[in-house]
Amino acid sequence: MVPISTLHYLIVAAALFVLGVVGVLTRRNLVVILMSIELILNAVNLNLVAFSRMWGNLHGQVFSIFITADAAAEAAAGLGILIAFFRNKETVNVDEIDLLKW
Amino acid sequence: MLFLNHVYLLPIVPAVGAAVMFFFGRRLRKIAIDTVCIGVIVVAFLFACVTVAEYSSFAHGTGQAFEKIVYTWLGSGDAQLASAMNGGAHQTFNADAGFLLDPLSCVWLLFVTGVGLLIHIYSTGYMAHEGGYYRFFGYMNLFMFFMLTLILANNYMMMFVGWEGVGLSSYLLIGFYFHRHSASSAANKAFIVNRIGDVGFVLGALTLFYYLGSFRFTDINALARSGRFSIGDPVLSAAALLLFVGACGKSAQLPLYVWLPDAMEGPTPVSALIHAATMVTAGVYMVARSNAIFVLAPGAMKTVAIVGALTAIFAASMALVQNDIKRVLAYSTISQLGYMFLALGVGAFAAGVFHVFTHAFFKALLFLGSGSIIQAMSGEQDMRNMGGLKDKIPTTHWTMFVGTLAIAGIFPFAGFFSKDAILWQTWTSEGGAYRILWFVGYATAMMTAFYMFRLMYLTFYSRVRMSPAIRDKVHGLSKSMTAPLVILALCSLGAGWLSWPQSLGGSARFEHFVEPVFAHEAVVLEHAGKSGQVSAGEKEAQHTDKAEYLLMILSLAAGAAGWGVAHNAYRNAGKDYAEPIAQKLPRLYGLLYNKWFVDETYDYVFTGRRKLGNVTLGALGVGEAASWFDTKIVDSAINDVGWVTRAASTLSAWFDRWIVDGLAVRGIAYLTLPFAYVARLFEWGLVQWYALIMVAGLIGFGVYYVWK
Amino acid sequence: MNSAINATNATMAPVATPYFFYGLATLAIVSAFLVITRRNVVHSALALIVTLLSVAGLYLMLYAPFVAGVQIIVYAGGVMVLFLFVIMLVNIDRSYKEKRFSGLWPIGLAAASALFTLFLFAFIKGRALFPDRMMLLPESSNTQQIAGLLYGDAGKMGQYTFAFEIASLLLLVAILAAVVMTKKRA
Amino acid sequence: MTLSDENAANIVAGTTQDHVSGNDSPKTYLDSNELIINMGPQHPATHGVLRVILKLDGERVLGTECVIGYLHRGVEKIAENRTYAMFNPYVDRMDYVAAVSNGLGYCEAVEKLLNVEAPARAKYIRVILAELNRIASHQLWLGTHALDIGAMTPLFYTFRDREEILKIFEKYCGARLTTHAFRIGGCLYETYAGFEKEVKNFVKFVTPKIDEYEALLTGNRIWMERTKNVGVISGPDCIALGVTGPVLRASGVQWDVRKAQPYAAYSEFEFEIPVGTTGDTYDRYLVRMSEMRQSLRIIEQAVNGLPEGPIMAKVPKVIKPPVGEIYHSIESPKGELGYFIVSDGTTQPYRLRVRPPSFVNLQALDVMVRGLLVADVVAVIGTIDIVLGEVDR
Amino acid sequence: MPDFVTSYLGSTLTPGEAGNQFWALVYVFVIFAGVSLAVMSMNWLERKALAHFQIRLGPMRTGPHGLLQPIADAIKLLLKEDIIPAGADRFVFWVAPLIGLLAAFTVYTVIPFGPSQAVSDMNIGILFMLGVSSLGVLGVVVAGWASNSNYPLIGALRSSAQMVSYEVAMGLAVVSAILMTSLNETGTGTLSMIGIVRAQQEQGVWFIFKFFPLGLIAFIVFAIAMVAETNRAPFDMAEAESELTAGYHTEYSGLRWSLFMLAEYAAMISVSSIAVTLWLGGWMRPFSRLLRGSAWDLIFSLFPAVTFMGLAAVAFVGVVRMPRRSDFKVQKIGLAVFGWLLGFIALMLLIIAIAGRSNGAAIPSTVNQSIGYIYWFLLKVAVFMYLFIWYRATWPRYRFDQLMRVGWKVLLPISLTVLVATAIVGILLS
Repeated sequence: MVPISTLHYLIVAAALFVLGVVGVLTRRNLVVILMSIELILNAVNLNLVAFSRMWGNLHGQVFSIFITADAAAEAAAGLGILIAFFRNKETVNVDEIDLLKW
Repeated sequence: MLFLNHVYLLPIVPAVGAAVMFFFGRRLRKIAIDTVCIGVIVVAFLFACVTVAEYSSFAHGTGQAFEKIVYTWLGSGDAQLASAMNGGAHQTFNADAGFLLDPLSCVWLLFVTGVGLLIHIYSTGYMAHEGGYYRFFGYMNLFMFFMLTLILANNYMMMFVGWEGVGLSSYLLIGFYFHRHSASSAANKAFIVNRIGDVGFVLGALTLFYYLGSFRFTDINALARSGRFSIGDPVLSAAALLLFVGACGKSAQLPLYVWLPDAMEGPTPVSALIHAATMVTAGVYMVARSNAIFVLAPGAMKTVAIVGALTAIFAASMALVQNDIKRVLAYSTISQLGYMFLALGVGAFAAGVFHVFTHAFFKALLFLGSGSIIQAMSGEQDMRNMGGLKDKIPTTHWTMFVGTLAIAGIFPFAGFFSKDAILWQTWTSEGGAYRILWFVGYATAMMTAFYMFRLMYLTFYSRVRMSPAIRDKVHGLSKSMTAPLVILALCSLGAGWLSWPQSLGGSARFEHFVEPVFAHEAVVLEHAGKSGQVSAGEKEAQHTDKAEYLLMILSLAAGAAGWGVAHNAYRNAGKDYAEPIAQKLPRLYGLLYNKWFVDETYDYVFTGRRKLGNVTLGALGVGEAASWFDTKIVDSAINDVGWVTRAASTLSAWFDRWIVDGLAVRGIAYLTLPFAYVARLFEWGLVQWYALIMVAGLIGFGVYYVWK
Repeated sequence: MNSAINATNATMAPVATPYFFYGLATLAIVSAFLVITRRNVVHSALALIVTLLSVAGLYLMLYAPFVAGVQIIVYAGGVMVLFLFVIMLVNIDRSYKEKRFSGLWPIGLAAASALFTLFLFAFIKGRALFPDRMMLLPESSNTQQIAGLLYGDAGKMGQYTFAFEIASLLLLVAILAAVVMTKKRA
Repeated sequence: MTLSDENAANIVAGTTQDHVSGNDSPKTYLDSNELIINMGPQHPATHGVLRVILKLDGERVLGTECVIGYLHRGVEKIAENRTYAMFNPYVDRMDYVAAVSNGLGYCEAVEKLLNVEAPARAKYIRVILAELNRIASHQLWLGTHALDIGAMTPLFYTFRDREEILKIFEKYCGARLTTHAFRIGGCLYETYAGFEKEVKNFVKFVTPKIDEYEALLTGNRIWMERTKNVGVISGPDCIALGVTGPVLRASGVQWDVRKAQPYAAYSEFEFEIPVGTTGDTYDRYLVRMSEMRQSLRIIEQAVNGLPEGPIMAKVPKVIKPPVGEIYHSIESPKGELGYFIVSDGTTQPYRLRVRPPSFVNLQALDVMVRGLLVADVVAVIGTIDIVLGEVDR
Repeated sequence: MPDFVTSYLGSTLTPGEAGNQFWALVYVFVIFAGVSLAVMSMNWLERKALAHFQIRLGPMRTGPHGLLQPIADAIKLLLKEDIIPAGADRFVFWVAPLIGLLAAFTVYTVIPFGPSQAVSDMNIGILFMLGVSSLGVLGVVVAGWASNSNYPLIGALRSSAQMVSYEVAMGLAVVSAILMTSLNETGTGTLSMIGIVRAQQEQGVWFIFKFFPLGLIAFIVFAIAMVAETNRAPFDMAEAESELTAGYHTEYSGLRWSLFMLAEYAAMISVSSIAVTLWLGGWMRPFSRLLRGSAWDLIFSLFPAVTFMGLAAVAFVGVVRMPRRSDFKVQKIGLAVFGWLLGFIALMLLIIAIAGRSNGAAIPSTVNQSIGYIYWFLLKVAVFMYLFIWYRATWPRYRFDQLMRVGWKVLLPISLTVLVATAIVGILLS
């Protein structure tokens, strides 16, 4: 069997990333879009950790911890916005959120 | 030297109290508020005492200033301004957060914290049942912070911070009962009038910077004393006059005194602390601080002296007939401030400063006493409804009696010494050039004695005139209110002894203490042949002539005379007693009673709130005139032009519709449409579209880097 | 069984065989696919949890146990609970009757496919950059080393101490933002 | 909490009627301002079949409405078709945890109507049994109240000790709960041998047990947090609502029929009326606890001074009170229990009306729970100490 | 005996460390079975103890003194109809109890019953434990949501809010204990569960007594938070039957419901294990510094045997006290057998303890030691289990707002303060 190399992890991360992008681009539900963003961030984290392993130092892991903190903040703020929006418009569908056009 | 080195912490101490009050005060209980607010003032007082002690061992009596510069808080960085003098050197426009300690600021430091502490303690009793208790003490602490900043500042800009700050806290405290219309408009008045003075201050300070290239007192003094400037230098004179305008505003001198009587709308402790003892003397402090400049501007000095003397007698005259107990004291304050400026103006800086010092004690005492009376009378302020309170509130009575004796200049109370020094200096200065001012001052002294004893008699001695309902409610006062009164009374008695004149066998310690600050100016003046204006201590050593004793006796006699007249007139004042002035000189009484119609005149002339016939002057007048000009002249011109335009536009409309719109605009618009569609793709308002664009960008980047 | 015992190569031993990698990767990708396709948001959220846990497993395989722990405790334990809370707050009954995908989905899908193709192309093109063998990190002191980078070691400030503080500030701001935005205005 | 009301259920479910059918965007229940919840009639904490309709804002109670009558048996109407003596057992079925007090009130009312006075010994026996019953009622209240608030154990302790009281009842009159202990004109049964000793033993036995209950609850921080400042009602409010009994006394009003209008032999005993200060749930708890102690005091005095003599006054075989009306009230464990009897001179009452303390006290529920949380409603229902048999009659 | 079995009995490494997958599997199996057994006996114990607190007898009929009651209950629950409410999300409804159960059981992989008696000694052990146990919240939330009913939903929201809130205080308390591990010569601490106990061994003090009273306070904060974390009285908001019938598992019945119960009790045991590991010295026997020497070692090594002997004696007393009636014969015999069983175990333990003392017997010696470790660890956990029951018998229930107030305004500040104070004291003393 082929030994598992960095590239394997990168491909998995790329797949996760693309799936996240698809979610962001196609789903209507804002909650799912936020979840897809989490997917994207996770893909990035996976890359970082894989590179950390590749180079043999821990900076990538530290960065992934920072990104995790970021993702937590993003989730909190994003969901806060979502709830505030839901209170006003009673929808979480992203294509009904187009006020920026006007 | 621990405390001296960290003197910058001194103003911070009350600021901490203020901060605590503003952030948490609402939730604290009274005892906690008391602990915090009184606590910080106690700390500040002890701090001040230790600092002064350390300073005196630092200076060894040489009066060498201690300067501590923490950092530069206001500056132009490296940008430089050319200063006119100072060799045309390029100076950076920098103001430090710096602190200066010399005998002058020591004096202020001690009595501001000391009197402030007593008044804080008094306030715990006085304000005990008022709403916004924490707010009051927060403001008071804030005031202490700014006042200490003002005192300790080492440059004009820093001082200006304190200067504006005390103005702000004064505004807040006058308007403390903000729900009362009179209080809020009084606060506004004080603020606005002060702004006029502040303009003078800022202009003066900037002029000095322009001319001398620094804001620091030490630099400015050094330059002024370097002998490079001739006496009567026009720019320095202008700067001195501008600074004096500032002093006029803050210290309520003619013609900017009008805010001070109205400021009595604030709680009485505020009147005592800010509008009698400390803040209003800031002008005096500033002028004394700038003595080096003033000495080089004899014209400004004369102005100061004359304005001071006029203010003194003018305010005293109004105080003669006022019925509101606090207003009497307010006018008295203005009058006494006039005295101080008189002293400064004639060059007797030390005497003026000494009067500030003694005045702080007895005026605070009198105000607090009046506050106690008002408290005891359940808020009544009109003396016509008082009388016979002597036995009801004995402590207040005898302490106020001491205060009255002090302000009336009866030997050996504090006022006697300071007032006597001023009068004596006035008499002798410039070889007697100012003797006319002496007469003014003397008359003022007599009037002072009269109205103060009038106040005493009407409140304490004469027949009981209050309504029975109030009479039954008259009550004694809490310890926290009487204790400060007693302490202040002792100070009013003893403060004068610090400067027991040499002519009476004393040593004038006080004058010697502050002398170093002014010593150089004495030399300058002497050099200029104006030998009268020397600091008191030195001069007394030189001239101990009989005139001084004569003047002392005369001023004692003035006090006694005022007392006597008041005694006769009000000893038995009943329900409908008669004012002696009203009987003898009814028209003058009317004039005085209406405060010389100054407020009305200001309304006519400056604000325009009152109309002179059909004509409105002042600010409103200007506004109305501008409005008239605008509607009548400008608008009609515009209308006429408009008619012409309309005619022209009819013509142009045709051209517009067919040529411009048809050809140019629509044609171009149709051309734009395809391009606009592309642009629109970027502003669709859909989140996912933006995300798509981001992805497109990502792909672009990727493609670029892969195939680079 | 004997082979299992003999594999006692202490810290150098691989955490698991490549099979584990393929299993976890498949699980992650499949559940990620479920995340974006499920109609019911709660199902999406559950699938996302599975993805996150599988990714945590991948971290463990990469000798990053601390990151894996953080992943579990922050994502699976914290963020996803938040998501579920919000899903319950914003009634999702309606979404059953609605379209799942927005009108843009063909373009989105095309763009994403392009992106994936690009990634793959980049990997193929840059294959030489990635060595087959990976460096071995000491697993047993992983946490201590990360702490050294974050907080500093032996009295020196860590390389990322300042960034760490900023991250904490960011979290604080996010908390405040969330509280302010979700608070009911009376 | 049981959802029986269709509409309320819909509101709770987050959809009102028009939302179910229409395309309108639905409002979630967490978002809406008012939520209506049914508590009862089947609910562990409503002590029977009380139904409380709660109007809530989130978890905060905006208002309540009590629906009663699930246990209505028409007791007052039955009285009009029974002779005076025949009706006596029925009153036991009203407040079935304090049956002795019910009977006592009824018998005394009829005696008053007949102008008969029970003999001294009968009066003493009545006092002893009534006070024992008061302790039993309070013990039951304490156990269930604590259980509502989540403390399971006191229930078993109080039931253990209540058992001793019921044993005495059983020995005395053969019944444990619905005792029918008294008859018009006195008592039917003489005390059994060893009655006095057993009662004395019981007093000795139960005194430390009450301390035991208090040891579990009185100083307990959770208990205090759950009960202090919960369900506060002021004395004037109590009086305006007609609330009596421990609830009234906990609000600081010293009103006890035993002292105010002494009946039976109460004027001969020394005891105090415990009074609270704040009128919250904790005070009501304390008042009831010390009432139990006072009852023990009364029992001790009564047993020690139990006079010899007859136990039955001379009462005609056929009870035909003269035409007239009478109101007589006693202090039952729950409050003032009153009987108003109108006689038309026949053997049956023309009209009989009961003033049930539980029913009147229940009216204070709304005042007490407004602004509290749902969990407090349970505590407050417990603290009012209602028996639905008495509320519904 | 196969070689790999005996070789392992003498090993000082955990199976995970040693890479011994066979023993790891054995451990997993033993732990799973053991925890299930512990939950069952805990169930019996709770019923009995609670009953005796409340002057009742508790189960008495199913088996002698109700010993077979848990088994009967389990059979009943297994056979009960599995009701899934209409409108429920069937898949999620099905998966929710499993999430809770998985979370509750997974944490046992890192619990050190002894220095080598754990499935694996993870580098991030305590982090792993906190993380995985926080996954249990998901099960609760999802169960409440999937039931499509309001009481479960409110109960789920309440209990998950409660668990998430108390996790914060709990985590901070744990961090202060972890901080204490770093107070050695090298200044590096550890997150490994075994490492934490080792640190206590090296520093010669249980962390509960370290920096008195800081360790004690942190321990108390943890002890309170763990009660709330497991939704037990007096924080059993989710199951407040007087308000919410049964909280998030109102709609569950039969096997699924029993899985929730299993998860709850397993979680109780696991958090108690954390507390024991972090503050109470884990597998260390008490007074290991004070009372040392081979004589004391012998005495302490006899404890397990003595305990089982005591239990056997209690069983025999029970046999003797049973009424002499024919219908009690079966029960009598059953209890006697149970007593003999306990006595046999005691005998075995005694033999091992004695054999372990003799020279040259390596395996009995290590086995004896291992038994000592496991015994002390379990004894300490059992104390916590008893405390859980005791709390339930003693205290009323908190109100929800009071509960959240306690969590955020009392425990959180205290644990933060303790954390900071621990750091300061640690720096000052080092």
